[in-house]
Amino acid sequence: MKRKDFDVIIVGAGPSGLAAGFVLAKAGVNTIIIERGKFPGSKNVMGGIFYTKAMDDLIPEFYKEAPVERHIIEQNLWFMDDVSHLGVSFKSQKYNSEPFNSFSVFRAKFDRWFAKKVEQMGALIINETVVTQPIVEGGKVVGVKTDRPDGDLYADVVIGADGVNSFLAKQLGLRNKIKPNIVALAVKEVIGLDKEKINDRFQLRSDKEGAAYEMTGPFLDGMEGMAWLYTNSSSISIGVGVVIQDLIEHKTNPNDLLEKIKAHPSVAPLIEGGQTKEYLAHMIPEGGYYATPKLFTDGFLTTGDAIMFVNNVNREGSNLAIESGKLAAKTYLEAKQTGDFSSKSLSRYQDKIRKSFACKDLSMYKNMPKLLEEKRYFLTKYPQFFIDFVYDWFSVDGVSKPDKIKKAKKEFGDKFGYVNFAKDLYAIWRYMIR
Amino acid sequence: MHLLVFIKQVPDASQVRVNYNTGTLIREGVPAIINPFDKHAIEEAVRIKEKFSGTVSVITMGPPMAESSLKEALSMGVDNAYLLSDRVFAGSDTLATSYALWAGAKKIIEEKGDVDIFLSGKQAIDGDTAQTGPGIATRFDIPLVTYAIAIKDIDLKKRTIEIVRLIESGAETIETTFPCFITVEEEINKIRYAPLPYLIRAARATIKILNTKNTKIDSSKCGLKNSPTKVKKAFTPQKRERGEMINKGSMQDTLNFLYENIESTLKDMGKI
Amino acid sequence: MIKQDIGEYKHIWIFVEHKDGKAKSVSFELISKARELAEVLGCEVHTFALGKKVKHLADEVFRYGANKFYFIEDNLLSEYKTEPFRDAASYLIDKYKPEIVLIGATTLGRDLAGTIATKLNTGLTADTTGLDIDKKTNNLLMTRPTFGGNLMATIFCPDNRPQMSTSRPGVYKAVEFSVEGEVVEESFKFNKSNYLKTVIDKTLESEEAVNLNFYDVIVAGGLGMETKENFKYVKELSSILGGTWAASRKAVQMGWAPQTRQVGQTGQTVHPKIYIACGISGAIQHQVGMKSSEIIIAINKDEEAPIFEIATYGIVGETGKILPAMIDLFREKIKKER
Amino acid sequence: MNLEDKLYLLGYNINEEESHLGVKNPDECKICEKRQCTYVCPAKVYEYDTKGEFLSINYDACVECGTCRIACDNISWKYPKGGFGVSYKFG
Repeated sequence: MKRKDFDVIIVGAGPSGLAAGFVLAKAGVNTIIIERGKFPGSKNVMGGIFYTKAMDDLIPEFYKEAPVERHIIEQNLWFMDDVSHLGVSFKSQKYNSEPFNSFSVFRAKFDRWFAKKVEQMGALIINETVVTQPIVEGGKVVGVKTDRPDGDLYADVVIGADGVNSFLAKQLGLRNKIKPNIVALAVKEVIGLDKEKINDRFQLRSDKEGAAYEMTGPFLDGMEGMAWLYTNSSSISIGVGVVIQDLIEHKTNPNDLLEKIKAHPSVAPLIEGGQTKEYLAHMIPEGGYYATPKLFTDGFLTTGDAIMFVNNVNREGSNLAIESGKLAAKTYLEAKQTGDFSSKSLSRYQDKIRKSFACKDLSMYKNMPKLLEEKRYFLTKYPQFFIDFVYDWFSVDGVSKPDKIKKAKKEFGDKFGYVNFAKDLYAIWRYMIR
Repeated sequence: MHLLVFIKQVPDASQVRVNYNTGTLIREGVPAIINPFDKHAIEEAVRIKEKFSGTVSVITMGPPMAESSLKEALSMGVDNAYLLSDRVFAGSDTLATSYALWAGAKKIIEEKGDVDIFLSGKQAIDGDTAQTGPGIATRFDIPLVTYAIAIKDIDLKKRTIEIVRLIESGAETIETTFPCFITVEEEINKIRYAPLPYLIRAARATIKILNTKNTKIDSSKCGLKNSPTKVKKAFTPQKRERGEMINKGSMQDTLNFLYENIESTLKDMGKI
Repeated sequence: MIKQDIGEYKHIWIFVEHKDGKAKSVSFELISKARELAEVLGCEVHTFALGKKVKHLADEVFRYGANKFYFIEDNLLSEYKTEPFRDAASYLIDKYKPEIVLIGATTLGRDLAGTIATKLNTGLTADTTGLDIDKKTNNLLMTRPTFGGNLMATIFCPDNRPQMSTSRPGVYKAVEFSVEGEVVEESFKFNKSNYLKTVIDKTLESEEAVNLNFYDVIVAGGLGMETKENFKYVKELSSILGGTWAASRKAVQMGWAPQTRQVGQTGQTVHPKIYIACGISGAIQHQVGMKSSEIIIAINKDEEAPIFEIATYGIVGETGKILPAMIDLFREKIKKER
Repeated sequence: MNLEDKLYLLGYNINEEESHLGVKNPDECKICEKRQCTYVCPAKVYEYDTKGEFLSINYDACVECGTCRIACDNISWKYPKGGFGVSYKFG
């Protein structure tokens, strides 16, 4: 008889692996999750915002029990040059009611809690073990090899939830080598600051309310990327992510870039007096829709960052990971009824992913990476022009407002050309809004 | 052969940082680990078991979260794990701790039979006291061998064991009889990478809880109230200041100056 | 807990550790410190020693100001073994009821103290670096480092006697203060069947087997030593100063020194009187292992090296040039003084 | 706060026995012109010696992001053994 240790082996105890494990264990499936870190979450990093919906569907009102920091009631988008910022801000008391739209969260704490829940459902979680490769027999994935002695494990299906560096999908030929233009490197610092100071500085009325800032523009020296700042309970997460190709071309060290942002005159006062508690780095899939690899093969499904399931425009990742994990689990449950774990049977996963909100979002932004690669000045020259214009507009310097508008119109024409501008607007419309 | 290992769950002291501004330790998020010296005691017990056959039990005193350390011990090849956990133990000093662990160990002996070798690490990295092991050995009134760096030989018939231990001038080999208590240095062994089946077994295992209800532990000998030593205050040491750069022109003059500065210290130390 | 009548306990006792017929300097350091404490308490400083032949130690301890010297001589005590030492010491302490018992925090002292305290059912504060008297209550305040030196705790033992502490060697200064002391010989009936331990072999330390904590002088080499060959300077300097040698993590990685001699976060934590860092840049991970050394001497060619931030004395230059000159100078000076 | 101090805040369990990072062909590093590994790494793991010939890999500072392996094909990269490497407290 063929060896079988578990029904399903999940590789990686991140949000997608844990979500898959939760659904499977809840349905009574004999499930093992293998995690390479000391505990689930110990190797995981994210910018810091976690959208509630996908998790709340899984564990209703999870936020009452889970280690969440603050729920976000204010979102800001800043265009920055080296000395200014021009921002769009949205704050609403509507975000102040349950189930809350999003939270600031620490992965190391949250995932550990989530893992406990998954264990309570009956899944087995094994830490400190690296899955080195899939075991393939007769063209089918039948298990995994780990770096432990006696470390082979066999199962009906393996779910590769092994993150952005996913070696499993690569080894199985589901995807190509990752190119430096479709992944970003994000570095982040957690800076400790008193609750009261955070409340004052960000105009929050309690320790539970939070604010989020996202920043892009010419201060990144023409690199494609985004910086962010999120409030946690008694700390601030500040970070920056830049496409690796750009780091290479601009000969930029990510830590130096982060230091530059921390010193920015609009940012520095927000973090002043804080003490750095942690420095982190992680890759973020930036390729979007087109970078998604093949999602399945015989006896194998893959989820989360490993399928580049990240919405960079709206900064969503963990919730999409959870969504994909759930869908993978559901696919297994359906396949189990017929006992058919072939590629054909598991292809339902692809349909499910396509129909999900997440995929629709990704599809909407599918040309964004290309657009930004081609028209880098969207992030540099345009914002710079508007920053300069606003500066001019608010400056009382003897020049009349109509003259200022006239001057700006002329400069805009000289710099960009109105025909080009119309083309760019069309491109945005075509690529994003459709 | 029955081996019993005493372990302690400690905050990973290598990750604890000092906040010199507030004079406190930064402990947030610092993971709890098995005291590294105790981990070597577990490894040694398992190695002895593998060579001579028998069982290894492990006990720790601590809050319910200490269970994770016991599971880790099980994944290293330990057979039975006990958690000594009761509110009355909170705040125990070394005397009270050695009492509770001794009493807990007696319960394990009742359940699993006489113990031939007791082991623990030479000290815990949070308290650095090195007193709990000697305390337990004294309560059992059995030979104590501290700072062990090797188990040389075990004679099961004669029930004797040869142990190499560190002393100031080097090492000495000691022969003693079962039952005995050994505290170990990190050098005693290399911790092996446990096989996957051990990890799976450990993840599935249940930990037995010992408390004042299911043992004969006298709660009037435990906890903060019944500990002879109390903490008056805790504070962080002063940050070290930058000293003096010596440059007296020539290397000879520089070195002479250095010597003159440390001469009195060398004298006090009896070096000159 | 049964409260003791702590009023009947009086005087400070110092355990006299000895080797090859000579008392260890930590004993004198503790006598000197105890004299300070005794002045506050208005009591005397007494000493006690155990061994095969220890009577002659009396003269030495009186020279540092001890008022009394108790001793037990017995063949069973010819070599240190925990159990007979524990029983004899407990017997003496129980009989004479000192208020405070201080023992050097050496390997032997730390092995012994915990067993005595358990036997006597009293509190013990291990490895202290500060001793003081609380003037209001006359309790002994014992300060000790925890968390690898990151936190200090002051501990006291209000209701149990004696108040026991092991104290780190090298913290207090031994000051001569001649006293006409009294010698008291005691005897203890050992139950030999209780002691099932024999020492069958002793070996001197080797390259690998070493406990850096035993040494008051440590000379450590790092990547700036440049070659394994150059480590001979590190070793030579350490032997001239009667200490031992160690290495940084990078030097160990290069194979220039065994892992057992590594100082730092992943190696040993040391606190000698003198630490000489040769060609060690002083990454924080290294500093954790040695920053509590009393005097730090750093030699490095990079004047920006972080080690200079914590060094008592810093010298900028090549270790390959400075160390040989230092060895010559120290050898000559030390010879002259002797 | 400099990078070294930031990295010191992290918890590492270092595998003393083997490095999980390496280069496939050391000769290529000697003639490499871009040397992007020396700056794209957020932990500055890669460093050339003073002569600019030999690449030293300070793998114990690695935060396992994988950027170096994306940035350079000559880098051989695998996960550290289970339980080893960096551990985040916050994440």
